[in-house]
Order: sequence, then structure tokens, then C-alpha cells
Amino acid sequence: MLVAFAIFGTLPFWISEIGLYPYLGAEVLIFCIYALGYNVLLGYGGLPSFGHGAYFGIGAYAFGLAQFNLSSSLWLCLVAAILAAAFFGAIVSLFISHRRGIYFALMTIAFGQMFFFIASKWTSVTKGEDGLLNILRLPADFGFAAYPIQRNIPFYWFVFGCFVVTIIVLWRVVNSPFGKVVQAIKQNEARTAFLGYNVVLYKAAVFTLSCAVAGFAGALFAMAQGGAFVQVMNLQWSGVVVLMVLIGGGFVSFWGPVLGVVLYFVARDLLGVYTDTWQLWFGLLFMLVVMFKPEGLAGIWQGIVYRKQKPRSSASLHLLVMLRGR
Amino acid sequence: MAEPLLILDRVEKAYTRGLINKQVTFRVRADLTFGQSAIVGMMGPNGAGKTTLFEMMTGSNVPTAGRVLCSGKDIHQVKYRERDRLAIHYHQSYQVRHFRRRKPSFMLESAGSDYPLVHLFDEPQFNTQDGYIGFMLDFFRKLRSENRLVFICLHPTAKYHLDILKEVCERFVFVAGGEAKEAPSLDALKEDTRFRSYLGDVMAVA
Amino acid sequence: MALFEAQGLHMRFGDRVVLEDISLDFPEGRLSGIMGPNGAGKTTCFNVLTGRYKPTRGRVVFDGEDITGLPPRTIARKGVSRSFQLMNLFNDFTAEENVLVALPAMRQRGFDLIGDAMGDRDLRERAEAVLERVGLAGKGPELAKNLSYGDRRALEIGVALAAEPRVLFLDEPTSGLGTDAIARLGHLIRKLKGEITIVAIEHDMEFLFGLADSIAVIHWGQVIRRGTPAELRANPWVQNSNLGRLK
Amino acid sequence: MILDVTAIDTYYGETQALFGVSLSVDAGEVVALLGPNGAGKTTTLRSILGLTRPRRGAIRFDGADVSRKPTHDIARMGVGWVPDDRRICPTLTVARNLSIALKRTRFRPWSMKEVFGIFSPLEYLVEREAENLSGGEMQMVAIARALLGSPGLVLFDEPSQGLAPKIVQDVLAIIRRLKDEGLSVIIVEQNAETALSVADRVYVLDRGTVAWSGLAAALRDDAGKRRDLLGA
Amino acid sequence: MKIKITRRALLAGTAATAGVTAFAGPWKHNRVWAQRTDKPILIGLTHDASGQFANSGQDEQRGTIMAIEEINAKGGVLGRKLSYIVADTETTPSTATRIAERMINRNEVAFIVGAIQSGVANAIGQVAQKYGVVYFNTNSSSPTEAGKDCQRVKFVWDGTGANFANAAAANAVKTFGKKWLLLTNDYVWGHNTSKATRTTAVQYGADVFDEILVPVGTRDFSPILLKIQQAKPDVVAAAVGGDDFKVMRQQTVDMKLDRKPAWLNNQQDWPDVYGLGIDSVFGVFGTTWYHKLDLPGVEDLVKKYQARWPDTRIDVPGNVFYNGYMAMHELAKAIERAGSTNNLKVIRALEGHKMSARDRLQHGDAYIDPVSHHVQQTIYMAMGNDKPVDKTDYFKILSWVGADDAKDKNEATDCKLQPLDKTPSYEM
Amino acid sequence: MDFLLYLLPHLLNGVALGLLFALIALGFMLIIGVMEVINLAHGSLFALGAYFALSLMTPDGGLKLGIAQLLFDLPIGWRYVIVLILAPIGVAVVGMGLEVCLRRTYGKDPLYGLLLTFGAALVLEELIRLTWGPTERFIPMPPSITGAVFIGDLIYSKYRFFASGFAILMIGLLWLFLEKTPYGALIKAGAHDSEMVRALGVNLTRLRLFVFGFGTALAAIAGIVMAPIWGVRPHVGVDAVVPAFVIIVLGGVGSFWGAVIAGLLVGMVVGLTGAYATDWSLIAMYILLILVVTFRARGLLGKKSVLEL
Repeated sequence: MLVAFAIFGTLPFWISEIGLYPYLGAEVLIFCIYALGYNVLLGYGGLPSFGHGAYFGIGAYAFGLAQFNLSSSLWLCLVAAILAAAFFGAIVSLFISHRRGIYFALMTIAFGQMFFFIASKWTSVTKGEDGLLNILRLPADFGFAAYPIQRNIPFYWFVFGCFVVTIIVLWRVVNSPFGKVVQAIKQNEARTAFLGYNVVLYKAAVFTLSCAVAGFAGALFAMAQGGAFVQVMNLQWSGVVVLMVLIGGGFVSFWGPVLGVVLYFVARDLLGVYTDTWQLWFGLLFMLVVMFKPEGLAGIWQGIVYRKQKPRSSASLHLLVMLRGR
Repeated sequence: MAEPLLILDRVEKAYTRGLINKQVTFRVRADLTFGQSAIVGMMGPNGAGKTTLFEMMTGSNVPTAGRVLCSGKDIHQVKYRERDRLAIHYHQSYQVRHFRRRKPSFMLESAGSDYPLVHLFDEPQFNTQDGYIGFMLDFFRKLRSENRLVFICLHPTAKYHLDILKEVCERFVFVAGGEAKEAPSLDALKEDTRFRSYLGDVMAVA
Repeated sequence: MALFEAQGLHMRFGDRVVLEDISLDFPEGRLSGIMGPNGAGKTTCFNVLTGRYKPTRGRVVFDGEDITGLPPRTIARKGVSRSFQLMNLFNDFTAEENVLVALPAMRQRGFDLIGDAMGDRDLRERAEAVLERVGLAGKGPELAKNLSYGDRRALEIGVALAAEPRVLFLDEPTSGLGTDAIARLGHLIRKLKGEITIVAIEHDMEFLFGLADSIAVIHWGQVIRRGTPAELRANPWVQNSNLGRLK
Repeated sequence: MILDVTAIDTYYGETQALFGVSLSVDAGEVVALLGPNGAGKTTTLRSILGLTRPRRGAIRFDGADVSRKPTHDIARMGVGWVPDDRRICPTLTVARNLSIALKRTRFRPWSMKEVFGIFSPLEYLVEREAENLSGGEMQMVAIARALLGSPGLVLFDEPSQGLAPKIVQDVLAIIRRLKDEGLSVIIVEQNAETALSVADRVYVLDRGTVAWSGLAAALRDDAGKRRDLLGA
Repeated sequence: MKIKITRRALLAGTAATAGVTAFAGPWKHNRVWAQRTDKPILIGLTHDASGQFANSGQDEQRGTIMAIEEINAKGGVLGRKLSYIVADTETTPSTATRIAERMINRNEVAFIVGAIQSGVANAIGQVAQKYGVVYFNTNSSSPTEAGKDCQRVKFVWDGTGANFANAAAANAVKTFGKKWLLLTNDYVWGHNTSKATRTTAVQYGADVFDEILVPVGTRDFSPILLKIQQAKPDVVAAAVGGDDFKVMRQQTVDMKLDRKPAWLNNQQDWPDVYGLGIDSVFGVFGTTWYHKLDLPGVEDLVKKYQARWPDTRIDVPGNVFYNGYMAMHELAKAIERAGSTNNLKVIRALEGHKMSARDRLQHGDAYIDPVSHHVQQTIYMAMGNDKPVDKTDYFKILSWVGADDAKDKNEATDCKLQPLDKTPSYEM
Repeated sequence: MDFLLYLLPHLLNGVALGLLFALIALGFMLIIGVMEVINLAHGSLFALGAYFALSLMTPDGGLKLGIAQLLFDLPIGWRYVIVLILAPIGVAVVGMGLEVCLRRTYGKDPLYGLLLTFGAALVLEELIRLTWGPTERFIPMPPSITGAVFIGDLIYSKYRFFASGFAILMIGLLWLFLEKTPYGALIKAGAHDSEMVRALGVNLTRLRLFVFGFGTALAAIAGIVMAPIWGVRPHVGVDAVVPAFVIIVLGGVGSFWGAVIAGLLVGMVVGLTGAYATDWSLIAMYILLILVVTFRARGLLGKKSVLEL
């Protein structure tokens, strides 16, 4: 956790030194937010969504449209993006929350594709293939002072702030009673229902929550890109977030998705130099992870750490588990 | 209602093979009447048609000829879902067979009964080691006392099977050679050579 | 009047009759047993009673209130709790978390998105008390999946108990346990008996006959016999079986 | 010993069904497993076949350790199985059900003709879809199927279930014949009488443990003991 | 001398060094170079290498690279060589944004060239505008490119859907009949192009009785073709692009609907048609260039192409290659005219610049419209060639329309260029 | 009357499409039946079939082996026949490779199988892109099955008649295979009760390998036949796997004729939306999926299966 903050908190000071660029850092953080939100659904809720790109896209569009039609306040536009994604997520959750496993996954694909098609079709609103352009990085107005975030480095700091806020919120959520119930549902849905919990409602809530976070990330992405494009809503992009979260180890660790995202982007930027086929290798890596280590990178790391700690008493183990949140 | 509980009115089922030159590969007939409640033991070699008879009594298998009247109602004219309100077939799950339904349910009449009148127990398992035999026999007697007709289809492969039959059954039906025949007692059945050959060595024990 | 009652339950899956006219009543404070051979419909019956399935016909009454067809969560909130035949724990939770999630106080806080689930001292004390009650004192921090089988069985009951039920349904609590563990479980259930109303499906007749106040035998989806253990044993066939030789 | 089962613990998921069960079968021997509902008889057979692999303990068949072998290898070594619920594929005809079972092992081979010689009704049923068979007919198919696999050890799970007395006698005759030919049989029965009439030795199971074992004759002759162990 | 610094070579060095010590990054050297006149001018090539338009993207890349090599062979620009880096935009705007950010901030390119899809072009255009980097949209022909999505730094080199519609519609009403049906790919380019077609056609008396929207990614056109067959229009004006068009053409030919009704296909990109056989070209369509134009220099270019790219599947240059090639050459000339790589100077050198027919290898003169930054140029009308002279001779050029006749009048009203003084300035 | 006459070709179209859908779905179903795996890579293998065919049909396909030249010298009709045999075999080999990877997921949550095949789908698509390029390709067809036929006033594609006929033939052959051959018996028995089949001495591992190969070969055949209708591009797979799933859910897992009927139904829906609501035709499949799963998760003729989680 501290490591993550240390790395991301100082990133603009060294990223150029290693041959990368601050803009990439911002994209990485945005996708971290997206993936962390997604992991509350997949890793904690056990609900695989293959159509999450839709809500990311909805957030992006909503941010742009709000900026053009509603208000020039950054905060209002962000709220609009979050609400829009949450709203559509909530509607979809009505259809899918009583489903599990494969049916759930396929329904999310179907809805994701529908949103994608509608976004590409509804050109009067989304501007279709051209993309919704000229979305501004509105100044961050804190009341006492407003900071422009047009340039990449200030924008990075802004995104970093969002990242920290998201982490704090999601960390609270997964360790809250709500988070516990969601984890309980993942482990044993029937039992949770028999303990008096309204399972469908919790599933709908966690789906909506993760859609809201996706929408938030989408809005930031729209700012980063200066536009909203329909491609982020397609199946392949939705699949990429699943890949990132699983390879990173979302099943076993809160931080897993961050590892996955960093690996994905850095590999993409660095390996992309040597090979056009890096997507292929990433896909193969994903298959290997599913086959041999569904716990992902975080799982491998935990495996090493726990092996070292075997002699410790169960109480201190518990302490460790609590510290890691799982 | 003074209607007899169950009438197998010249019921016959035949399976044939071949489209033009039809050959009968299987046939079972029954013409029996059960006026009031009783516990009936049913026996017969494998493939003689006991299960087919049961299926016709519960209405799932349509007879080639004849009628099954359950408390005066032709069971094949009763709504599918309500047939088990007249006659119910208890069987091992692997014995379930599915038959085609010709008429839609709404064209049929309702059963007019709440709890099955005829109970058909197809090869219930009797294990001497746990105590369930006792509970099961009690149950048969309870059904009988509540004016139900109980069939127990049982192959007496051991002496205690015969003991059970003797203990609870008042009437016996033996299905063999394509026909269901009734006998008043086990001893009467034993007069039948086919029954003796069906029993084989168990006869000696009995 | 009995605390929990089933009146004329019917259940069909498609064309298959699974439950036929089941009527049962479980008096308050007693331990009622349900027994029957495999596939007789005991677990289906349990599932109907606890709300997992809606009966095709018939009523389930709890404390004078008709709860037929209500979803499991609603029935559970009224004070009906159950354990499962196949172990149904939250495996990646610790024993303490397992119990914690089951506490009604936790349920009320279920949509609390920011509080700390493990931070409430009062809740944790209550969870610890439940663990102690089922003989798992001190095993709270252990992950459920790392517990021994017997402890898991006990935790299974602990989770059901933590919901502070008025009626506790136990589905084959002894299944898979060795003789010693069965004895310990019997001890635990005997302690609970009298405190709350218990209904237990059980395969192990020795166990059940030793504990139950009354027993219903289910076969072919019907109650084929009911009575006190002594009444059931009166039948000569029963006398000659294993059951007859029990002390 | 053709089969040696040593102290096996078998679980379904995490539910333990067998607690240290040991038994052995000699070549040309018929062994009966008796016991009440849920005692672990069927589980024992499943463990031998490797369908539910024991977590602890060892199983040796025909001189080889089979406790880690895949089921199909165990079957190919010559273990035949007549499951209690028959498990005939309902959408296949009798002939096709039998044809998929045909195989050779080091033990005596059986031909279709031979099998039809024993179960004469089957010959007329070959073209029938298995779901249209009566219970007894299915049982015949199940036994025929086990024989066609040329077994050296046949596991009969409730073979008398649903069969007419005469056919039960036939099945018992087959068991005796297998025994005479030096093949071995384990027979699981609820109906103790039937089993005792053919078995050499008996294991009585109770709640997943061996409660008693000994010669079948001892039980046959001692009514009191029989009552004690098996009920009336 | 050929300088070929590909992204691969450049980044390979980067990655290798980065691991060892605190590496200063390539751009630090650039700054040093910036003071020296022999520093190569770095061009970022943002051509699609994967995705829906990869085929065309690679073709225009060949054009651009060939032009760069020719320029370097002649001694470069302002005495400096050109070098380039390439990156795959995956035909995805969000990837294009990231690549543009990287090229500008990290690789410090001087100019960016390349796009097929309008979304990609817009994405790059936005980033480029932010930093003031001159960007050539070589092949995206959405009318919005030079309309509402125009940028001060962006120059559009292909004819747009509106140009082609203007060139074709008038003629078609006269020749084929008045009963028109529009077939529109359900996205921005399709909508705008169909709108332009409809306006022009109606102006000349056509009756547009139906418009069928075809979703992007449609595979099976038979229901649509059956409908067309049943409706019996005189003209089907199709604005269907990319791979969709290829499938549609294949199926139309298969159902023998390619002769009647008359098909008016907005534009025909060479990479989309080449290799499918002459039979597969159907209908009347527009193009900006053809390799058998009877003009001096055309044959030369074909020969140079074949010498430079002997292995490609496309044996002769087509319009997509041509746009890339011409644009790159014009960029070099503009730098020369500006006498500097200063972006604002280059922009000024480009705006309103006139290009002679001879230089353009077209029949009419062309100019860069200062209002929309769109290259107004000759548009050719063509159809399938029934008398090909060789196996590459797919098209029969029917006629051509000069730049002013083909011009899209709406551009002037739709396009609002950012003021030049609000555009960041730089010099590489 | 006129309306009906207009409708007729669309219905024909729907039937042709439906038969091909059924062919895709049957291979998909075999795999679900025996392995209880939802093979999301089915569509990519479908695409791979078309690409293998492309390589074998024309030198443009990128096959540079000397032996292939022999093939290219054959008359196109013969070549097509050979390709219809060789390409599916090639895809079956790839499918078997995937099955070997899948083994580790058997007995776990079916989600793992889903995730693995999802990854495999991405990998296969990427491989196709790398090998054959990202753009639309066309497989040359024997002239005898291309062109149009006239039914009275209406034109209809000859190829679609061929495709329908071929699909009917394949479905018929598949039925015969399942009903009349010992392998068919093993597959059916294996799908019904894998445990018993193992106890009969059948190597289930090998049976699964075979069935997976067989199922993917069916996908490949469908891919080849579908190629002239849908075109060949790397991401064509998604368009095949969604109807397959809809059909299986509609028709019920394990029901052969259920799948055929559902295939026809889905084909009809797609054909008609293509004609009368063209701009919505691509979403139609997804709307159908949502409707089907929302209202009829068990399927029309289906039994309980792994799908019901």
C-alpha cells in the first residue's frame, strides 16, 4: 500500500527518466481506478462482468455532455458522469442480479454490446465514430483556489488525487459491513440468503457501485483524452479490464488490479517496441494464469510471503490477513 | 360415492414392431375390479408388464384398448397434472418413462380429488437392517384404513418378502404371459405352475 | 399451539411429486426429528420449510404467522435459522467473520458502506460468545477452510445460532463425523435443547432416537409415521432391526 | 489375494464416508458387503473403482497398486461394475449400450452370444431404446454389460433389486459360475439372505466402518448372530 | 543516405539503457540537436496497423515513407534529413490519443502524418492542436474532418464524402434515372456523405424514396439486397465503407445485382478493391487518383513504387498511397517555403497554397483551402473496367470534376479554425 | 399476397442462416454436453476454419509450402472439396490443444473454463490477425455454386441454396454419426453419465479430447461455409458464438433437434430484422439473448444442466 503511494506519488519526478512520459502515468492511474472498481465486483463479489467498458464509456460521454450542456464546474460534471454510469448500471443490475456465473457473464456481454451499439448508432449525441470532441480538462476549483489542470503534469496530480480518494473509498467499502456481506455472497450465496440478507439487492448494489467507479474513471479518461470515443465500450476493451484484474490477482488482493494495470500498460509501451504481437503474449499470459495460478501476481507474491511466515502463530497470521484486508 | 375405487375395464396394451407387417412384441391385458380399499400384492416375471399396468393406472401410458376407471373417472380423460390426485406411482427414479401427450390439458376434466385414491408402490426397498419396513407397513395399513387402494409390486426373492406379503396383503395379482390374474391368497397363487416357476428356489424356503 | 407448523405441503418439480401432503408441527422448546431413507424428500421438505422452495400447495406457519412462499431472507429475519447438510461455510472468512456475518446486528448494518466491519467491539464480543457456545473458543482467527472437519460442523451450527433464531433447523448434523465427534456434537445439541426449538434431519438413528422428543419418518415424500421414539420402536419389524437393539 | 483394500478413508467433498475400511477378496471368492442404508457399502465399491478416490489407505488389485490409477485403467484391468441404479444410457438402444462395454482383459472374455444365453429376454430387446425397458430388464442389461467387459472381479451393487425371484436365482447362478471359473465377486446387498446364499465371506459395514467380518457360513448357521448384525 | 529510425530501433535503445542508469531520455539529446541544423526532422507516422483500416493504413504509410526517402535522397529539407517513427493506432481513437501524446512529449516529433478513420484523425488532431503540432490527416474522408471538426493544425488531404457526392450525383440523375435509394453506413461518415448525396441529387430532380441504414460491421447483406431487388430503384447511392463495403460488393455481385440498379458508390479506396479481381468492381464511384491516368509522371511514380515496394500485395500505387505520398512531399515543400520548422510558419506556408496539376499528377489544379484546411482537388468518376489493359487496370475513368465544382460549400460555415495566435508555437 | 411474396426470400434467407447457426450450435453443444464447458473460443475456431480454408484455396492465403502448390493446381471444385475436409481437421488439432489447456479447469467452478476460453478467443483472434492480416478476405468459390437463381421474379443467391443443402447434409451426417456409430454411442453415453462410461473402461480424457476436436471441427466447417456470406475477418468469431449460445439456451442443452429448431428460429429472427429493421439487425442477437436468458433460462426443450448455476 505504501509502496503504491510512494511510486505513484512521486511518478512525475522520475517517469521521464525511465523513458516513459507523464501522460502514460495518468492513463495508468485512471485504469487503476477503473480496475479497482471492477475488482470490487469480480474479486469481492465474484460477479464476472464482460461488458464493463460500457459504463466506462457512459461515464466518458456523460462527462463530456455535462460539460457542454450543463455546467462548467469540474465537480458537477464528474458527479454527472458517476451518476449516469450508476444509473445505467442500476437498470442493468435489475436484469442480471438474480443470475450467477455463466448466465451473469453472458448477460453482461449482451448489455455491454447493446450499449456499445447504441453509442455508435446514436450519433446525434455521441458523435459516433468521430468521437465526442473538445472535452476540456476543467480547472479544479476548491473554492478558495482553482487550479488549472490542462497540462499533463498538473493533470497527473489531479488524477493521483482521484486515485487516492478512490482507494480510500473502496478500501472502506470492502472492509465495511457491506463489503463483508458482498464477500459472503461470493463465497456462498445461498447461505447468505438464509442468514436474512437480500442477496439480489446487495448484488445489484455492488454492480451499481462498480459501474459508478467505472463511470468516474471514464470521466477522467475523457479529460485525459480530450474526447470520448465509442471504442472503449466494445467487447475487447471490456475484456482487457478482466485480463488486467485477473493477472494482477484481484481474486486474492485489493491491490492486485493495480499490479495488473501497471503490468499491462508498461508491457504495452515497452514490449510494444519489440513486437507487434504483445497482445498475443498478454493473452497467453492470461491463459496461463487461469490455468496455473488463478490468484495472479498478487497470489504469487502472497505465496512467497506466507511461506516465509509459516511458523507464526495463527493470531499474528490473522493480524496480517486483516492488514491486507482479506 | 359408491363408485368402485378402481376398474381395469378390459385394459390392454400391445407394442408392435414393423410398419406393414405388424408383429406384436409385447402384450399385457387386465380386467380387474377393486371395489373398496385393500392392499394388493402384485408379482410377475420381469418384462411381463407390471410397470406398464401401473403406468396405465396412473394415466401416463395410454392403453391400446379398454379403460381405466378410477372412482368412476376415466383416468385418461383427466388433466395431466391432476392424474396423480387419483393414482400415484412410487418408483425408482430410473424407471420414469415419458410418453407423448396427445390432447392439451385444458380439454380434459379435473380429478375431483385431493389425495390419491390408488397408491402404486413399484418395488419398494425393504431392508431388514434398518427399521423402515415397520414404518412402511404401518403406512400401507394407514392408507388402507383411510379408504385407499394400495398396490405393492414386489419380487419375493427372500423369505421375509413372502412374510411381508402375507402380513399386509389381502389380495394378489400375478402378471404373466400377457395377462394379469387375481388370486385371493398366496397359497392359491402357488397352485399356478407359472407362479411356481417364477418363484424358483424361494418356493422351497416358503 | 406448536411454534412452527406445516400444513398439507405439496411440492412438485415438473411432473414429479416430491412432497405429498406433509403436515408437521414442532412444539416450542422441543427437539423434533425427521428421518427417512436417502432420496425420501427430507431435504426438500427442509427447503420448503425454510423458504428456499415455495410449496405447490399447503401452508407453513411460524408463531401463528403464515410464512409460506416468503423468500429465505424474510423467513430468516423472523427467527428461523438453518444449517446445511453439505457444509455451507464462508470458507475464505475466519471463524469469527463467519459468525459475525450471521449476527442480526450485522445484518442491520449491511448497507453500511464506510464503517469498519471488524471494528465494533460489541459485535465481536457477541461473535466470540457464539463461538464459545459451540466449543470453538479461541479459534476465531482461524480461516474456516483450515479448521478440522468436526470444528467446521460446529461452526456450521454456530453460524446458524449466531442469527439468534427461535427455531433452528439442522440438516444431517452428524454426516461425515466419526464416533467421537458425534458424541461431542450430541453433547452440544443436548445443551442447546430446551433453550431453543430444534428440528433435525438425521440419518443416524442412534443419535436421533437418543435426542429427539418426537420423530417423523418421511418416505416417498410423505410422512409415513410419527411418534415419540418409544412409539416408533413398538413395531416388531423395528424391534428386529438395528433400531430395536439400541439402548 | 486379487483385491486388497487397506484402511481406506473416503470422503465426499469434505464429508467422510469411510473410516479405515479394510477388506480383501481372493481369486474365486465371493464376498458380501452387508449393512444398513448409508453404511458405506456403495462408497466402498466406488473407492475400489477409483470413482471416489480414498484420501488415505491403499487398494491393490491383481498385484498392482490401483489407488492412484484412473478409473478406466482399473476397469481395463478387469474390474466390472453393476451399479445399484443401473446407469444405462436411456437414449441408446440395448445393443449400443452393450457394445460400448465390450472389451478384453487378461481374464475370461464374454461374447454377446454367451450373455444372451444367460439373459434370454435381452435378445429380443436389443433394438429397444433403453429408456423403454422395465426395471428388471435394465438390471439384466447392467449385468450383461459388466460381463461383456471381461472382468476378473465383478462388483455387484444390489443385483437382486427389481428382479424376479427366478432371475435372482439366475444371477446367483452366474455369480457361482464366475466363482467356479476362478473369478471374484463382491456383492452388496440389502437383502442379506440372497447374499448369504452365495457368499464365502461377509463384511458387515456400519456408519463407514467394518463392524464385523467373517465366514458367511458362520452367519448362515448362527441365527442369533445374524439377527444381531443384520436384523430379522 | 537513408535514415531510418524506426520506433523499434529507437525504443530498443531506450529500454536497454533505462535499465542501467538514470537515462536522460531521448528528448534531452533532441534539445541539444535543436540548436544544430543537422538534426533530423522527426516525423511521427500514425498509420493504422491493426483494426478495421489496417490495410489502408499500411498503404498510406508506404506512400509517406517513400516520399521521406525521396526527400532525403535529394538532400532533405533545409539541409536537414527527415527521420520518422511509426506507431500503430489500432484504428482506435483512445490509442491514437496516447500515441500522439507520446510522440509529442516523449519523442518530440516535429510533425505528425497519417489517419484513415475519422475518430483516429480527430483524436490525434485534438492532441496535436493542444501542442500546436502540425498534423496531416491523409486519408480520412469524413466531411466533418474539414467541417465542424477542423483544427488549425490539421490539414485534410483526401477528398471527402461530400466532394464525391457533388461530383457524382448530378451526372447520375441524368444518366440513370430519378428513383433513388440511399444505403447508408450507420456512422458519421455514412450519415454525412448520404446527406450530401441526398442534397445534390434532390437538387437535380431525384426522388429519394428510401434510406436504409446499415450497421457498421454488417456481414450479411442479403436481406438488404433482397429489399433493393424488390424495390427496384434506378440508382442505389451507397455510402458504405471499409470492410463492410467489401462484403456488400461481394454479395451484390454474387446476387447479380451489380448491373441493375445502377450503383453510385461514394468512394473506392484502392487497398479495399485490389486483389479481388476486376469483376469485383461495380457501380460508379469517385477517386482522387488512378495509376493509369494519362498524365506525365504517373507512370514514373508507378515504377518507383514497384521498385521500392516489391513485396507488397498491392502491386501498383492507389489513391490511399497517393494521398500519403503527396501530403509528405507538400509538407517538405512547405517547410522549405517557411524556411523553418516553426509550426506557425509552416501552417502559414500551407494555408491557401496552390498546387499545380502537374505537381499533383491530377488533371486540375488544387489548393489548400485556408478556411477549412481541406485540399480542394480534382475528383475522378470511375467504374469497373470492361477493357482492362493489364491485370491492375480495374477502373475506367469516366470523367473528372475540378476542385471548385467538387468543393463542399458547407465547410465554410461548419469549420471554425482556432486562431493562429492561440496555437502554441514550437520549433524543432 | 404481395407482402407474402416479398417475405418469401427473407424467410428463405432466415432458413439458410438458421441451418448454419444450428451447425455452429451443435458443435458448441457437444462440448457443453461432454465437458460442461462454455467454449467462448468456439467463434474464434469458427473463424480459424475459414482462414485455414483461405490458405488452402488460394496462394494469397499465405501458405508457402511446396505441397500446397499441388493443391493450387487442382481445379477449384476439387480443391474446395479437399479444403472442406482438411481445414476442419486442422482446426480440430488446434481445438484439441485448447482442450489440453482446459483440463486443469475440470471440476472447478465453470467460470474458469469460461475465462480460459475467453482468453483463448483473444489469443486466437490475435494469431489470426498476425498471420493473415486484419482485413476482410474472400475465399474463392467454385463457380458452380456462386451466382444467382431466379424464382419467378425474385432473385436468390445460388450459394445460399448450396449452404443450406450442405448444412442439412452435415446435420444429417452428424445425426447418423451420433445415432449409428459406436463413437456416437460413446459420446451420448459420456454426456449422459461420464462416471459410468469411465467404469466401463473408456478413457474419458481421450473421449473428451476427441469430442472437443470434433466439436471444433464442426465449428470450422460452419466457418468455411459461412465465409462467403459473412466474409472472413479476424473478429468474425463473436458473431458466431453469441447465436450458438442463444440457440443452446433456447433449444436446451442436450437436445439435438431442439438445437436445430432453435437455430432455425434464431436464423429467422436475424433474417427478418435484417430486412425490416436493418439498422437494428446487429443488436437483435443481443436483445434476443437478454430476452431468452431473462425469461427462459432453462430453454424450450432443455433439461437441467451445468448452465443453471
